[in-house]
Amino acid sequence: MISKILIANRGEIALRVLRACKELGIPTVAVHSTADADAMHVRLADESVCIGPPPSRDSYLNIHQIVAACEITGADAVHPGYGFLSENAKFADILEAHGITFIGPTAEHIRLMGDKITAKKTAVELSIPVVPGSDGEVTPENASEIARQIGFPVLIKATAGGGGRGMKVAKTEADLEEAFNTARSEAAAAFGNDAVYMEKYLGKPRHIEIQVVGDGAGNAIHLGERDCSLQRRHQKVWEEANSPALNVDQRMKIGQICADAMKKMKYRGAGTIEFLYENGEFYFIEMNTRLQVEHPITEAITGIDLVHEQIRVASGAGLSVTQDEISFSGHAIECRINAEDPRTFVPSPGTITHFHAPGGLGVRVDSGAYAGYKIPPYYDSLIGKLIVHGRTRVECMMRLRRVLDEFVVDGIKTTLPLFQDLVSNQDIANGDYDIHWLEKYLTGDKPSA
Amino acid sequence: MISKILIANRGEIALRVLRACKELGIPTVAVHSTADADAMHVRLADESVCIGPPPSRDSYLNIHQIVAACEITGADAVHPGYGFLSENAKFADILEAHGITFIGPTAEHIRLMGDKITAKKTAVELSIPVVPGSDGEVTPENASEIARQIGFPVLIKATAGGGGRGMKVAKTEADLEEAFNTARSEAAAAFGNDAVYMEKYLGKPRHIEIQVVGDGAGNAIHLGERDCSLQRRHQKVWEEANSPALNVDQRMKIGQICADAMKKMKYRGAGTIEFLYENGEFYFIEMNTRLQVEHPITEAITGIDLVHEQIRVASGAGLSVTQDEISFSGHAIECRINAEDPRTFVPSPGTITHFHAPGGLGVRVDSGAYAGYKIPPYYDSLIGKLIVHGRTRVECMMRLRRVLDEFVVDGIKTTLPLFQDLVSNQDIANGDYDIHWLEKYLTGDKPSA
Amino acid sequence: MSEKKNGFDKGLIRDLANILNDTDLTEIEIEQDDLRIRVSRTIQAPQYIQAPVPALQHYAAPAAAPAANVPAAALEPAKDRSKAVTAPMVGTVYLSPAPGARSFIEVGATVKEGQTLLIIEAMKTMNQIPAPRSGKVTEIIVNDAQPVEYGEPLVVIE
Amino acid sequence: MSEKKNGFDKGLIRDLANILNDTDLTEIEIEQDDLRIRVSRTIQAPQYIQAPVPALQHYAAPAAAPAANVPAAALEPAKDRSKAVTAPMVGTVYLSPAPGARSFIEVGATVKEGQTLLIIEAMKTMNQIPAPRSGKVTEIIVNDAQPVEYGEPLVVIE
Repeated sequence: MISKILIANRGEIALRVLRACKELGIPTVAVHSTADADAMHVRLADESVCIGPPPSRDSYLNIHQIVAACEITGADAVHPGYGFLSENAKFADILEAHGITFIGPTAEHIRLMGDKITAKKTAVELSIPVVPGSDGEVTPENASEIARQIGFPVLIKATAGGGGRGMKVAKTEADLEEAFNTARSEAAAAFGNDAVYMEKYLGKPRHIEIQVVGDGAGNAIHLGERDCSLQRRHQKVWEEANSPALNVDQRMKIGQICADAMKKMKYRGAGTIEFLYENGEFYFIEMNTRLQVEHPITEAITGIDLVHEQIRVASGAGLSVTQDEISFSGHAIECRINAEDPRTFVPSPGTITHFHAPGGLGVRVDSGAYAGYKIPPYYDSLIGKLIVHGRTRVECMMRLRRVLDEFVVDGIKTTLPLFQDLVSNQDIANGDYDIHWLEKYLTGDKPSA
Repeated sequence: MISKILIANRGEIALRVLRACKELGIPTVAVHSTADADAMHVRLADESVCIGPPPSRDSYLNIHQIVAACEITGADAVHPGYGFLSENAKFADILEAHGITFIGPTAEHIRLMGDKITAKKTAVELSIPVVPGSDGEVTPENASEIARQIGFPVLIKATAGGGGRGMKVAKTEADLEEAFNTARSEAAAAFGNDAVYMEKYLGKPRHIEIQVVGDGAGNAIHLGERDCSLQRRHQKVWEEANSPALNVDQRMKIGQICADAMKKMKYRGAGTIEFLYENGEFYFIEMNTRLQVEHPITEAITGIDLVHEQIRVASGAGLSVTQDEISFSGHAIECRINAEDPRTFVPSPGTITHFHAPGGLGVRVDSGAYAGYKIPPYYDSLIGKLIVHGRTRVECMMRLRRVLDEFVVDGIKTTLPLFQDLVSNQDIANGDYDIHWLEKYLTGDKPSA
Repeated sequence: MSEKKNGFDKGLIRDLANILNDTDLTEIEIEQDDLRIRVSRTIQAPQYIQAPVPALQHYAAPAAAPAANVPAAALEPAKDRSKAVTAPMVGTVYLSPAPGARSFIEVGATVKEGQTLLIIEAMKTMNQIPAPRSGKVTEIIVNDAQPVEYGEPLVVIE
Repeated sequence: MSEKKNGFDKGLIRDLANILNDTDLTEIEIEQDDLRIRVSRTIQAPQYIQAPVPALQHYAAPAAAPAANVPAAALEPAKDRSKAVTAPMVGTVYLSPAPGARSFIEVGATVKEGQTLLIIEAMKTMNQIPAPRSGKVTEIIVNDAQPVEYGEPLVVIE
């Protein structure tokens, strides 16, 4: 059904998709900006087309150029990777209008999940758990009752608010009146509007996300969860599958809820449903209607090639597995290797003078970097992903430690030293961290110091 | 039980063992000749000791130096890798006398299997199938009866013989008399002795070997088979697990025979029982009482780390798994990357100017090579092993093809181009090859041309 | 730290450097009485940028290497393409306004700034590519109906 | 290090830098009396031979780098160890025939070819290491009871 795939992306994910295409025997077209002419995926592709100058808006985000590249090469499908046009409904529409297969969900589903409010409404309709809150404004009269329905602690937020102003936490019923009044007066002062609403307050949540794949015809599976709580400025840094915090029952329960929801909406392709998790409860954040950066850890513990599945589904061949054929084997951790100072996180573009990837059992490196590669300054700083798999979490951590000692990237700064610190940290060893842990650790407010 | 391991080997296997030790948290001592001071395992080890000049007999085979290195570093165990001292019973004895653990079987078992005649006798006693043959001399009177017992085709060989003289094949009973008489007269002419004996003739056998591990106390498991039929001058070149020629019943049957034999002899550590295989029957060749070069393909399909198991067993901790916990998942192929001309196989030592290992899902590289590494001319030419895993043999082959396109070793000649040829060959694609296939292919007598 | 600063022998160092280069050594150290001199040199690394992948297959069009990165002259050394008009977009080139019609330009013709040189079709749209400056057409690099990528040289105007 | 800090000659350094650039050297070091100047320049690639792994931990003995590969002079530039007797085996060095006994040799002593310099113990065996030539002991590099590896310099005989 698909005879040639154009890869509308760059960097490690373009290489990842290219590898899957080659393994399926499907010819590939790499598109690239002038800054990426020497990129590895460009070198390895069957054909390549330069689509514009370095700025993304003129190249990787330029729909017109990408469609034209399909036309001149005869590519009949496009894999968008992640970022760039991967969640652009208009792009999906235009491709469809040109008879080109978009390897991803329908434009309708991208739109549905692209808007946070619609996404949350849809989640509720699909029986996906969301953060409980008041449906509308909270008044002095109903505050106490609503708070008890939600369950303490609760967060009182200005309806007109933002930036933390007019926002108060009531840990118990005793705090409620004061918190409510303070939030109201702050809201009035800051926004000229004292209306507030109420939400469940999550103090130390984890970020847990469920990988799903649907065939667009009502079949869908889940591939368990990933724990991506270790974040810096909302950027994931270290991801694990399975989560150290979940047991099998919790995994299968939330997984089934997500798979059922995808069946109901007839979702097509790979997607990720993101949750905050605290005290055994899941709270929907958003759904990403694309491949995630951290998908390889799911591949490591399930043996499923997610890009193969995406291409299969897009070509109408359906899923290669059913839910009962999926089992979870061992533990996997991904470290995102960024070209950044490991302390200040200042980007460090430049030429890689030496690159030596670690090897041996249970190690996967996804990277377009090589000795002599010049990292262009125009794009994000992710230069590679290190994925380590072990039979147990302890084995995985021990393996990660030995692997980090073998990984050499010279000529630029990378975040490798950060991971060498993390792999030796007691909280990380215990799996005892939440979404605030890394920020605190990095600011020296070390949680386990 | 083991506090520090000395690795009495070099090259990729020394690195392989080092990685396992690091993952188990056991400190390591690398020993090396003066030619290997820059080797990667030396650089990564906790300690290193130079034990002699380049020739192996003065360094890697010098028992005295290796024991002295244990003494000065306090290493209380030695992993011998493969080759060198790995099947040297005297070495095992001396280590034991010094209170140092030999990570391998007992000296007695090494001796037992080190002698071909004793090994075959032991195999028979342990109910391992061997090549059927006449117990002694065959005469004109009993030739026909013995041949029928053995089953045609049979090989008639001079008792005093060698080099193919006095050796004749009888394909059927009709050929027997002439073959017998010719063999006898050739034997008489060549050796002055017309005595002949008879053996089952294997025309197109495969080399299939069973991986076993025992705990030395009567427990033993098998980890399925490897098909190593693709050989050149008795050197394995390409190995697969599982064999394309076996079905599940055959695998489990021969596996169980081998595991039972190891239980009976209370074998300790990892070992491999090698067979010729033809028409559904297995014929014992020899047993290797050590780790094999090609052990990673078994690790790929079982998830078992064989070096971990070796160390566990040597330290008295027993096996980490039981037979019923072992399952075989997918297919794996190993390519041995030699520093040799891919056509003439002339060794190509020298400096590697660029080294880039392939990455992505299902890929493992075991190699001590790196950009700037100078391959010394004193040792064998194996510079790395490429191991590819897929859910099916087809997926594995497709992956291997894409991976070979990514692997870059510059500055020297390697056998990578040979594997690019093989991965595209129809016989290989069909799994249709025997132990003679590769030699014929290389001499231009291409089996599928 | 200053008294003998002028006493060092520049000629000696240059001699050592010459020896170093002639002999392909990387380091020479001399120690004599109070004087110690060491000179060293790091040997050039190979061209890694070429190495990483064996096959480099650019888009198949004759001159498809990205012109923005590679000076056109490097591709066909005999011709100076530094004055080439490059493709502002990906698409298919048409040299005439309709099949069988006369070409917009010929080699040797003089064009005025803004005059249409050719058309690039992309997404069913015909985009007229105007001359960026007045001048003489010395070469038409692309062929009719040829696909082009961004930055690819099209026409040389001197 | 402080008293003469103002006296350093910028011109001298500039001269050295020029030589460095002209001659394509990467390092020049000059030592004379109190003065020691080293100028160096990093070009292109790092030392690949050093690069593959971050940590390089040789056996812990003080001078454990394999002497057969690295000229001894490079390790401690001030001393010439090209005339050092190296360890013919791995083991533990003893400088005297028995604990508390007098050492086989002293610095400054004259030894004859074949005379025992020290003992290396390996596998419970005491191996007497003889002087390979007659001469004067100028340095005893190893300490009593120190483990040594093959090729490690032991004693310098001039």
